[in-house]
Amino acid sequence: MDAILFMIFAAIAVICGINLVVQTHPISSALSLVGVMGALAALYLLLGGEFIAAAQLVVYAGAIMVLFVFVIMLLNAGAEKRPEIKPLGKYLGAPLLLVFLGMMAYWVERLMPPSSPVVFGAFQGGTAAEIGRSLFTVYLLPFEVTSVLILIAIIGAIVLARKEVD
Amino acid sequence: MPFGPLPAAVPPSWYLTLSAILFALGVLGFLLRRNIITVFMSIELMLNAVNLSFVTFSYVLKRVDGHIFSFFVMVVAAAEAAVGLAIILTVFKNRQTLEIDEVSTLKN
Amino acid sequence: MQLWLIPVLPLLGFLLNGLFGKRLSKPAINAIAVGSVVMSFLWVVKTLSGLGAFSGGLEETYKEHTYTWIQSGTLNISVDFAIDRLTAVMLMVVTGVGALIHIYAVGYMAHEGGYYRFFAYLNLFMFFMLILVLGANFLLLFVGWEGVGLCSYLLIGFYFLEKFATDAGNKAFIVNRIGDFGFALAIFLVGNHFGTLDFQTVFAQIKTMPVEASAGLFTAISLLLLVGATGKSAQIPLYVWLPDAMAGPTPVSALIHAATMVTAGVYMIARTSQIYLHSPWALDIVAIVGLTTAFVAATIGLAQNDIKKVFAYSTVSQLGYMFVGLGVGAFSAGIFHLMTHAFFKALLFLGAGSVIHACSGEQDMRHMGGLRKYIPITMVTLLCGSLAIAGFPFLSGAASKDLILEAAYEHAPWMYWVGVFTAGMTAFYVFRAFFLTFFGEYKGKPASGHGHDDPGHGSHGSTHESTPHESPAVMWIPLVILAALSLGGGFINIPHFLEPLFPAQEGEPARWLEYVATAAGLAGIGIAYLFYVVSPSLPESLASSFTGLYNLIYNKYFVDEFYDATVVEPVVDGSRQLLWRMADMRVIDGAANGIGTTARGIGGILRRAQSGYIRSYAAWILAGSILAIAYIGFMGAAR
Amino acid sequence: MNFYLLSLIKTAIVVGIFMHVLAYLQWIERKVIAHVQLRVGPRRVGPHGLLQPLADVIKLVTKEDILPSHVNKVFYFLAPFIAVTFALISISIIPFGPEITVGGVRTAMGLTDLNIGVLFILGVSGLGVYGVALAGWASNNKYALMGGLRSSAQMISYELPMALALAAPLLILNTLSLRHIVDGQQGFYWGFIPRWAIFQMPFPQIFSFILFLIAGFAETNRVPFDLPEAENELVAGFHVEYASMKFASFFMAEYANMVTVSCVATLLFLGGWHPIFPEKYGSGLIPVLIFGASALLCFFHGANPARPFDRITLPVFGVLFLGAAGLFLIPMVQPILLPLFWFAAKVGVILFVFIWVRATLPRFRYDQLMRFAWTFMFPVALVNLFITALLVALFP
Repeated sequence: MDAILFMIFAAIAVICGINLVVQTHPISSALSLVGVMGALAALYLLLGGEFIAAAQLVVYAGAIMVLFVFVIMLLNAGAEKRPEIKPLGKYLGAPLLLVFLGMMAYWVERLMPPSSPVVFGAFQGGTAAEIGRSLFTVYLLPFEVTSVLILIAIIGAIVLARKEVD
Repeated sequence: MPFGPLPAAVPPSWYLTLSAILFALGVLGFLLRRNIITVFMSIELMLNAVNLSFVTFSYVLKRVDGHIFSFFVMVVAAAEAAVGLAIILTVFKNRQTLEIDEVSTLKN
Repeated sequence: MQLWLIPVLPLLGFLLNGLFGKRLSKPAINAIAVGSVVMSFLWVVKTLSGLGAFSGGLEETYKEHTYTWIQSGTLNISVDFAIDRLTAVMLMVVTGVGALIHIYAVGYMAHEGGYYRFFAYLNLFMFFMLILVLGANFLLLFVGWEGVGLCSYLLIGFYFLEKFATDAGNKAFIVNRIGDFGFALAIFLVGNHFGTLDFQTVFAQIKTMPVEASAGLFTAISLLLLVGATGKSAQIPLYVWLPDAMAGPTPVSALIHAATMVTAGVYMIARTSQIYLHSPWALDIVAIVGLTTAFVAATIGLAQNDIKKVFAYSTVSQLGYMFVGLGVGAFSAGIFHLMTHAFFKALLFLGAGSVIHACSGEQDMRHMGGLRKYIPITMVTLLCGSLAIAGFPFLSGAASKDLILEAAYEHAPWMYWVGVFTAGMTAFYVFRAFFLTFFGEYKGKPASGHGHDDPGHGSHGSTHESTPHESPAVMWIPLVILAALSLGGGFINIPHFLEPLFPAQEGEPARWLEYVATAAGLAGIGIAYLFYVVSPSLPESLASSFTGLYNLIYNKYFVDEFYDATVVEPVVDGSRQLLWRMADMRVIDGAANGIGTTARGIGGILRRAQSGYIRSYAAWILAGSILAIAYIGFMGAAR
Repeated sequence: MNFYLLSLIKTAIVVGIFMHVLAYLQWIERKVIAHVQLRVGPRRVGPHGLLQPLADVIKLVTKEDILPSHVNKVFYFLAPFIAVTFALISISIIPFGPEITVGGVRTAMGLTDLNIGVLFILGVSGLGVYGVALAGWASNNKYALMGGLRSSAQMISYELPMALALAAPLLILNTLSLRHIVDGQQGFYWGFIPRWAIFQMPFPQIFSFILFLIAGFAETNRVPFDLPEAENELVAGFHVEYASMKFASFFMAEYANMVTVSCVATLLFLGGWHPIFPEKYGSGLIPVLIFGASALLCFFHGANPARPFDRITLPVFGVLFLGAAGLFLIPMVQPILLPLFWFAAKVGVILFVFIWVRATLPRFRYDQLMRFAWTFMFPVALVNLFITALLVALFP
């Protein structure tokens, strides 16, 4: 069952990812990215990260991507013309990328310590309680710092995007 | 990866491989696309891929830290999206284009 | 006990005033500056009473570790503050007199520009001075030492628009550098031989060391320390900066160049007395230097016309006395004199400031006179100060000075006689100043010379009527307090207080020594009265009959000119010709330009990689990361 | 019993009921608004227009499905499905009652229960915006685009106060699972004040309840926040280009969202299926009384009818109501029915508020909408959350 679920969502993720790259219209890419995120949320659930899954939905799919879609619609950005790829990229890029992937897969397989296969519910540490506990004890300082970061981002966004009065 | 009859449950390394694939796709998008927004989304894709590997590792190590990290990644991504989109808006306001190559004032 | 609080309070004052002083109102600045110093004074009192210093306690050194500063190898220097009885005396003097002078300055500087700057510097000075006094190791002492030097430089050059002020500042700074150089060398020697800079450990080791074996080392250290001391405490040959330092505002002269900073050298020698005691003849040199300085400075003081200059030279000469005290082994007497001198010399300077204030910036005594009817309070207080310094019986000056002279007699009679003669001269020139200022009739040119000597008063002189006027209460109240101290300060039995550190002299000295010294002082006063009140024509005739001698003294033995010719000129030329033309322009600039051109060349090649396309950059990053991952992977696969 | 089979059965029941509720919710809305405006409302189709929803459905299905030529096909088709899907998903984790035993099978009322139920609901409702936004964008029509833009901005803006308002009671009940949340609101203070979140110490969550309701209005694009479909500015807003079943599915989504919001409000603030006062004071008889009273009312109006056929229909309703009342008297079904009744009652009240507000209030202007969200809702929610956290920390 776990394997099947993994396969399904992995397939969704990969397909949506490819779609993101090949689609010419930004909004299609955005939607496919949302698909990727949804699939990843499901995978997080499989991995026992229920809080992260929910956060993925709320933060990424629910807020960030909506923002993207909003901006795309606001700018009413049309489809881009197909990029003319430089010969270097054309003849070197894709093979390089494949080599890269191959190496990654190989070494991941090779170097991963032999560990038990992923079974749903085998890891219960990802509950909201656990996350909250370590977020407010061990990682308190980073947490506060990120809050400051968010504040800065808000101010920066406002300053950048506001219309000049004059 | 060993092919053949599908096992009942997949090893964590498959998740890592998946995240590698997604990351590569993100890189591809970043390299190939010319629309700033799409490029930006490719970056988000890469971030997501990294998150996946974080969560996987925290599954393998049976520790919650990976989740924390990906949580932070999300937060940073949110901030980044806010600022980045604001920047994109301003760029568009000033240049009426989203073509990333036409915004290459750095050149020369 | 929170010793660290004592120096930190003025530091806070400095930070507040220095950072926000521009935006603060004058009352706020006063509150911060004075308040911080007063608070630290109160804290000192509380700490000392807590340590039982007033009730015969504090036999042992009380030490407090704040934090470890330098930790390298075996060398371990930490910021420790220590209080023993010596430090207690210094603390009381520094914070007490400092607080009084701060209060005084509020009135004195009321019309100055850069008000907040002045008080910020003053507070900073207090901070460093307290560090100097409290520091429990050589390095901390040195930090304070340099800090007070810096502040003195800043404050001498306070009227930085005036060339002579900045020159005086530079002079003080450079001359002090020489002394600090010696001090630094001494510290290196100590650290090298004892492996630590902490006073207690060093002295403990010294007690166990064989004297004759390591006499050379001790002599070297103590002489180098002496060099530092002469620099800071304006002893021959490095005293030249102090008279010029009078270019600073008068409270500064009182606080830094009379009461506290210049006594740092004395304090330092007393602090390191162990080293001196273990060196066969270093102390004699200290005594001789002190005696010479006392004598020479006194003679110069005879002929000065600028009231502040007079007191400056008297400061030098009194410091000389302290050195004599130290040199003849009567450390407690030296410290005692340090304290009393702090009182009456601060009083004298503040009084002089009040006089200058009254005369709207006039500093030349020849343009004063007859002020006693205008500024009675100042006159009375100044009289107390003058009597004290002149060694009038039972006053503070007499008590400490007699102790020093007696010890000098024990050591070598001729020193005693020179000292007595100097005492006479001291009495003479101090009262010369006094009579010139307050007796006779007012010779001030109305509304003239406003602040041309003390430029800071240019602004405020014009705001006043040209007839002398008494200073505000905020100025004369500190005067009164200081006057009381200089009258009664002699009855504070410092030598007894310091006995745990410096055992008392054995044997009761002969009484007649005191009488002779006192007589000398009274004689000086008498002569001054004769010269400047009874028959004011006498000095001119005397000066004309001894023209050569008079000019020699009047021009301060041409020491400045001598130094210019021997030291300054060669250095300047050398640096101009050799360092600037050769080293700097040829070697250094050439190297710099060469590097620049090479860098530009390489950059010209590399910039082709900068296509300006984010994408290409990303491609490079990708390639690099792929290589990195491949490398890591192979490494990992290899294991 | 087999897990999958059980789940299938439950899903069938829930979805069936839910769909009918949605269909009839519209009828109720029309009726209520009609009466508010002193009209009669639909009454042609069936007695009192009870068959009106059926007629509507038939009409919508059989209408011609217009496909404008200039739209972006994919998203034009996708949008309604996204909207309705995400609207319906969240019902899957809403518990309607306690665990019950039916025919020896012990199971919980409600499809499932997540440990992160509240977060799940937030996430799903956040995804719901895509339907509207995409519809607006894909229609390639300036009114629709404006509607889409507005709705996406509005939903993002109002999700913050919503989440903050939800966080406050969670602090008190400290769990994210809806079922546990309801369990945490069991019991009574001094025997008669229910320990619902809006009453619960240390800080009654009345403010966050109100905030949540307001934000819910905005999230569901209901009056006074129905900017995306503001008829008199944007014709019909984001669904101006939609016809027949696609159009209907947007409405379904809207009503489903309404029901979801009402359910969540009930579960988080109104103590879910817990009665309003204890059993021992006879709260079990409330439904009987209500149904009985309405039955008597029907009989009375049947006796002296306003319209000729009321003489037949109203008594029939009366009989039905009596039957319902009697049903609540049977002890063995009470444990099943009473919680359902209370839950339904509370949800119904909130839904009625929705309709009532729609019939009463005018529409915000867009800038007012945004300013309200950011300068009123957000700070108030923050302060409320802060106070709650403080009190919870002080009196654990």
